[in-house]
Amino acid sequence: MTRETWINAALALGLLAVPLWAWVADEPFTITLATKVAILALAGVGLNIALGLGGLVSLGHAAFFGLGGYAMGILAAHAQNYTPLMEWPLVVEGTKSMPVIWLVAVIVSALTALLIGALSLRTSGVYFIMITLAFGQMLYYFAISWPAYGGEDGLSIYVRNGFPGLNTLDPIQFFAICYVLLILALAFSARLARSPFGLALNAARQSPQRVETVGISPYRLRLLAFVISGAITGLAGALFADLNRFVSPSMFSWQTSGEIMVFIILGGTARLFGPVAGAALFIFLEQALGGLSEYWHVHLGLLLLAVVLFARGGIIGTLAGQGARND
Amino acid sequence: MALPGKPLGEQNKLMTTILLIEQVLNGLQFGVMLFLTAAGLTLVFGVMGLINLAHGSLFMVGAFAAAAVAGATGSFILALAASLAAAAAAGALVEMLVIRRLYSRDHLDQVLATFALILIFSEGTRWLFGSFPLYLNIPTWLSGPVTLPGGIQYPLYRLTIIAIGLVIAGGLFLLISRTRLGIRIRAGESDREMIAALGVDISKLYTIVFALGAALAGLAGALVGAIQSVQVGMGEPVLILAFVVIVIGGIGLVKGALIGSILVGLTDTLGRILLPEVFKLFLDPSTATSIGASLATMSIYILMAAVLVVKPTGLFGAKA
Amino acid sequence: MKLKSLFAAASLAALATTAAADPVKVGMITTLSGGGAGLGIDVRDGFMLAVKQSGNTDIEVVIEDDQRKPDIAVQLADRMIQSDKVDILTGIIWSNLAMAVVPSATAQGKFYLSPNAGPSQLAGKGCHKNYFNVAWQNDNLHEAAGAYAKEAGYTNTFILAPNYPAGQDALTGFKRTYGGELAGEIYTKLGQTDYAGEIAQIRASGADSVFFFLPGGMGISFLKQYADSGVELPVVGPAFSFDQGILQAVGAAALGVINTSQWNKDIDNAANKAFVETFQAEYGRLPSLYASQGFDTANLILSAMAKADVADQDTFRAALEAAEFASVRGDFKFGPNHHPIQDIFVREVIQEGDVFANKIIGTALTDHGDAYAAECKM
Amino acid sequence: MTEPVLSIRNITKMFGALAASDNVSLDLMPGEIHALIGPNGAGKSTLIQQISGGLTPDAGSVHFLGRDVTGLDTVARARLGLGRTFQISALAMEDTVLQNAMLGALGAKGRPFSILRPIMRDKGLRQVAEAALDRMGLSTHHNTVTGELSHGQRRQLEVAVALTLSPRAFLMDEPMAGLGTSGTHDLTAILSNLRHEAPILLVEHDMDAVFALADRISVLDYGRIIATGTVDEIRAHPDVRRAYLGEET
Repeated sequence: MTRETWINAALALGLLAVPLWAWVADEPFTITLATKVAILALAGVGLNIALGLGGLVSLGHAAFFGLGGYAMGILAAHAQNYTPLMEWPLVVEGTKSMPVIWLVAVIVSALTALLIGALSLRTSGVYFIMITLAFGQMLYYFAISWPAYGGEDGLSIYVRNGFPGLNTLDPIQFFAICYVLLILALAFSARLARSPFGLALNAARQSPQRVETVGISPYRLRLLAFVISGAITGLAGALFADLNRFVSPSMFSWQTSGEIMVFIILGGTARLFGPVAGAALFIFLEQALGGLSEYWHVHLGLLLLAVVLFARGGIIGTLAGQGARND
Repeated sequence: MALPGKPLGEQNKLMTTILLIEQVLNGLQFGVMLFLTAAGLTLVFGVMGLINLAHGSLFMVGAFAAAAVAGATGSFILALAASLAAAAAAGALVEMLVIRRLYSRDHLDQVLATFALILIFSEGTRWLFGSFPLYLNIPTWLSGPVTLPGGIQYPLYRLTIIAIGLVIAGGLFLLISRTRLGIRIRAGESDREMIAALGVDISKLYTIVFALGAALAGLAGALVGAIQSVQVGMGEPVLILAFVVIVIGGIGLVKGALIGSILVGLTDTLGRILLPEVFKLFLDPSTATSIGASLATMSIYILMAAVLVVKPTGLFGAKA
Repeated sequence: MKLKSLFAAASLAALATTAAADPVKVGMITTLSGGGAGLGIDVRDGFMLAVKQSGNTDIEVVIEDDQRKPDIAVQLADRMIQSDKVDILTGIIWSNLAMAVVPSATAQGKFYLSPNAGPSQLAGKGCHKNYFNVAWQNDNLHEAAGAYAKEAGYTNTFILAPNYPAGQDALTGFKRTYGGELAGEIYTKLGQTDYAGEIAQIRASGADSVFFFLPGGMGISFLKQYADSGVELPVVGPAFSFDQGILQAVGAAALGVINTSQWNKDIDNAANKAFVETFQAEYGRLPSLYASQGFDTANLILSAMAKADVADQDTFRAALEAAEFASVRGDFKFGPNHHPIQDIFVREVIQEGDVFANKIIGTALTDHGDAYAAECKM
Repeated sequence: MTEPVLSIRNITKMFGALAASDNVSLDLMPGEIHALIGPNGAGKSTLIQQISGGLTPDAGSVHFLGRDVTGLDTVARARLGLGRTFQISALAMEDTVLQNAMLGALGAKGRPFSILRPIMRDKGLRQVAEAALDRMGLSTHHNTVTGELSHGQRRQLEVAVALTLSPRAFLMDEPMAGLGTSGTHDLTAILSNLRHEAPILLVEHDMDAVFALADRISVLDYGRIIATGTVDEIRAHPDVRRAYLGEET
């Protein structure tokens, strides 16, 4: 086993151990924080497929995070108010069932990613960063000014959605759901990286001409990566909305996109567990620094700067060595 | 519930030509202001290949410096000078401490490091100046409206902004096409090694270009600060708009930034005014106002996405 | 499960030996950093001033910064309820954050006392016996502005607000009491900084007055640009854009503007005089509307604590409902939906030496409740 | 009469007023190495790009295996069996040598959009990749990271990746560039054998290699083919000597 594998195992176990300890010690808020880490890490795992493996610097992944959130919010709000989602051409009811919500979140995010990706991937470099940002902003302003689902106020769901056989209101059980989904996504992501698609996508990041000359279209590879990436981030959005029992347009904001990206870089770009390490550190800092000073953003900024300038490869890169991948 | 008053349809007044001209002037003024911010951003990208998200913070630094100096001295001219100086100094400092380590990095590292700079600048400014907006106003000799030919009442200050912006745009074109600094900037855009071979101190050149861009952003901040609110976070919306502008025009091109600015300024201003009117043609006025306003908030992003889908490197960008 | 209860029992036993008296624990979630931090700081300072003046050591306040982000606010609420075990929550400035926090907090059996946000949902169908609003229902100040406009004889007002729920509520609230014709109705972009286009429309509309609701920096920008445009129609608005915190930034552009508020520093009563004086002495600045609301919220809690134990929820709630405290705005009582019934004043912006401030010139609405109370089934 | 594998007919490509390709026609016959030479700026790169699919000609056509491919992009032409190597190595530098070869095999024979089975366990693709690496003398470097290879080894890997495609024709852009004497010698020997598998259109600056390998040579100057013929014909051609070798005759 390489050093990185050990670090990954330690992270996976650590993320499990902390809430278990908190459960025993009756510290439910610590469990909530661990759940938040797991969900944000899941969003990061999604973005990492586009960003780390595919080299697609998307500053618009908040779009999928928000769509996932609104999939949950809209479905649950209709179920909560006993109003059907639509009545024509067929009656569709809302739902409070997590698996159904997840499925809808994933499908909606994937379809949107297909559309945004198909248009955005015509560009590259800075243009790609900015066009993805533009699509994110469109959805953000749409969500704010669209009155049907609360506009800027967002939607409050009074009771967390259900999962068959579990009591999702119990923090530890909800954590378990998120943790399992995170581990599944990590396993999927690891398998994807070793698959033919992963090899080709990774090569397309390094040398698109090469991939073309062996008869594979980089555009299609990237589009599929973008769709998978968006779908996973959308799933995370649905969970995040369920964690807060609330969804609002701030999930669509460009700062959200920036933060998801921050997790990845903090943890280590293209590292399997990078988003996990990054999200954990981010939440820890938010709690630790936020208590110390009103101006904790200054400290966060300095730390981020230090990581980018001096600790390339993020936490995992620094601990596991092997140099940063972009050299 | 039934609302008192007559239906809104009756207020759907005829858009007179005068109103339309005034709105075009407004769009132009907004565009010129955007140009001042976008010019620095696009220069820095063109010459150094750097994406600087912290450019909006320099805009804010200019506005705060102007407000502080105007408060202390009462002079608007001194305040503008201070905005230039403070933003240039902040820009040069940041370039030397942080930015120059980023030139060789990929866009991702640049985005992140400059995102971190935003956090530092914003909270640092709040720490220095507090959470309440500062006061900066139009000097009396520039305040109030003037009457233009055709009877249009238009604020003198906004006309001044248009004039200053156009003068600076002209100066920038001259600087780039006629001066030694400009030659070096153009050389730096095309070939960094060549310019180093010419014996130009490239790191000094980069600092100067960065400070120049910062100074322009700072000036824009001060000019706009007098008619808007000088507060922490004022830079970010402008930053996003400036990016939209340079991406539409083609990144790295001052000409692209100018055309992009005017286009965005006009789209935004006219979209806000015209879209609700357009929807009123086939929807009831209240819904039309709401839908039109919603669409107007998205209009520049729709414009940008449309431009990029058709021309993936912007209107004037070379093929990648 | 066995293991867990064993541990829980042990830790409870450890706690029980230290917990002798039952202090009231208040969790304050408010905006202390980023945009809009000024409002949260004022609420906090007003609140803490009241706590300090009371000398009551049985009240413990936990203060956290929500950064104006709904998800952070929800998590802070979770933490305060789950870990800090607070009895009362308060502090939230923004309606969207309140909508995120309040329903679940009250559902978990906590009291929530709002020092600012008063979204209509929580006043109507979504009201709750444990939710009290000590400031106003969101529509109140706009309704007062409408009433003023009617009384002032305006018949053709141009109205504008940002395109988001509070903005839509603002225009609805204004229209509810106004009654005249509208020269135009515009929704602007949230966070918009340039209003040249809107001002040109106002100029062309033939209006006789302007009503706007543009909170924070948006209002500053609008007023400065409006003052410079040469349009000289009278302007009416809710207090938010003319409050002490931002009035200095608007400057002379605001002079003479009419705005509506349930409080001002010149309201003539002993509590208010003392409040304005001590606030200035403590913090070195004039108190704002938000500070007064924080101050009243703390005093309401203190008044209830004097009469009841917070553990006895029904008695404590009754004590809150009675609202027997000296409000700085004078008469104050709760309506059936736990929202204020109070006078709303008309203020005018004046200059006092170097400082811009407000002066009360009349009363727009007397003993005013809100339009949603009837929908509330508590 | 044998059909040409690759046939370029009257291609013209303008950049502004400059004709980068001026009515160029060229054939690649089965079993031959056809060298394309010309001074810098003669339009070789532009021509190669139009053949591989990176650029579309303004006029004229490209036929490959009897089929008009003028409107097809690089990917489609590669799938038809056009194997290309680059002047400047375009390899996945962070990946291992074997992974680069696997990519070629995947493109030609695998399913690049399969996301489940680990590719390195695909025995069929692996055989193809390893065979190609063996032929190019890279059998001891399977797990070396490509970025760590020497310049010559990268050239060999370029050709190996092209081999995994089992192409019907090779398009090689200066494969000898930057190779030492022994490297050039080795590669010359390999290419010489390769022509029997598939013909090679060879763009090359190294005249010794060209004269050693080529069955036919075409000379490009100012976007035009000024001569086509055998090695000896070209050596003797006065226009070529003047334009290309810079001789005054």
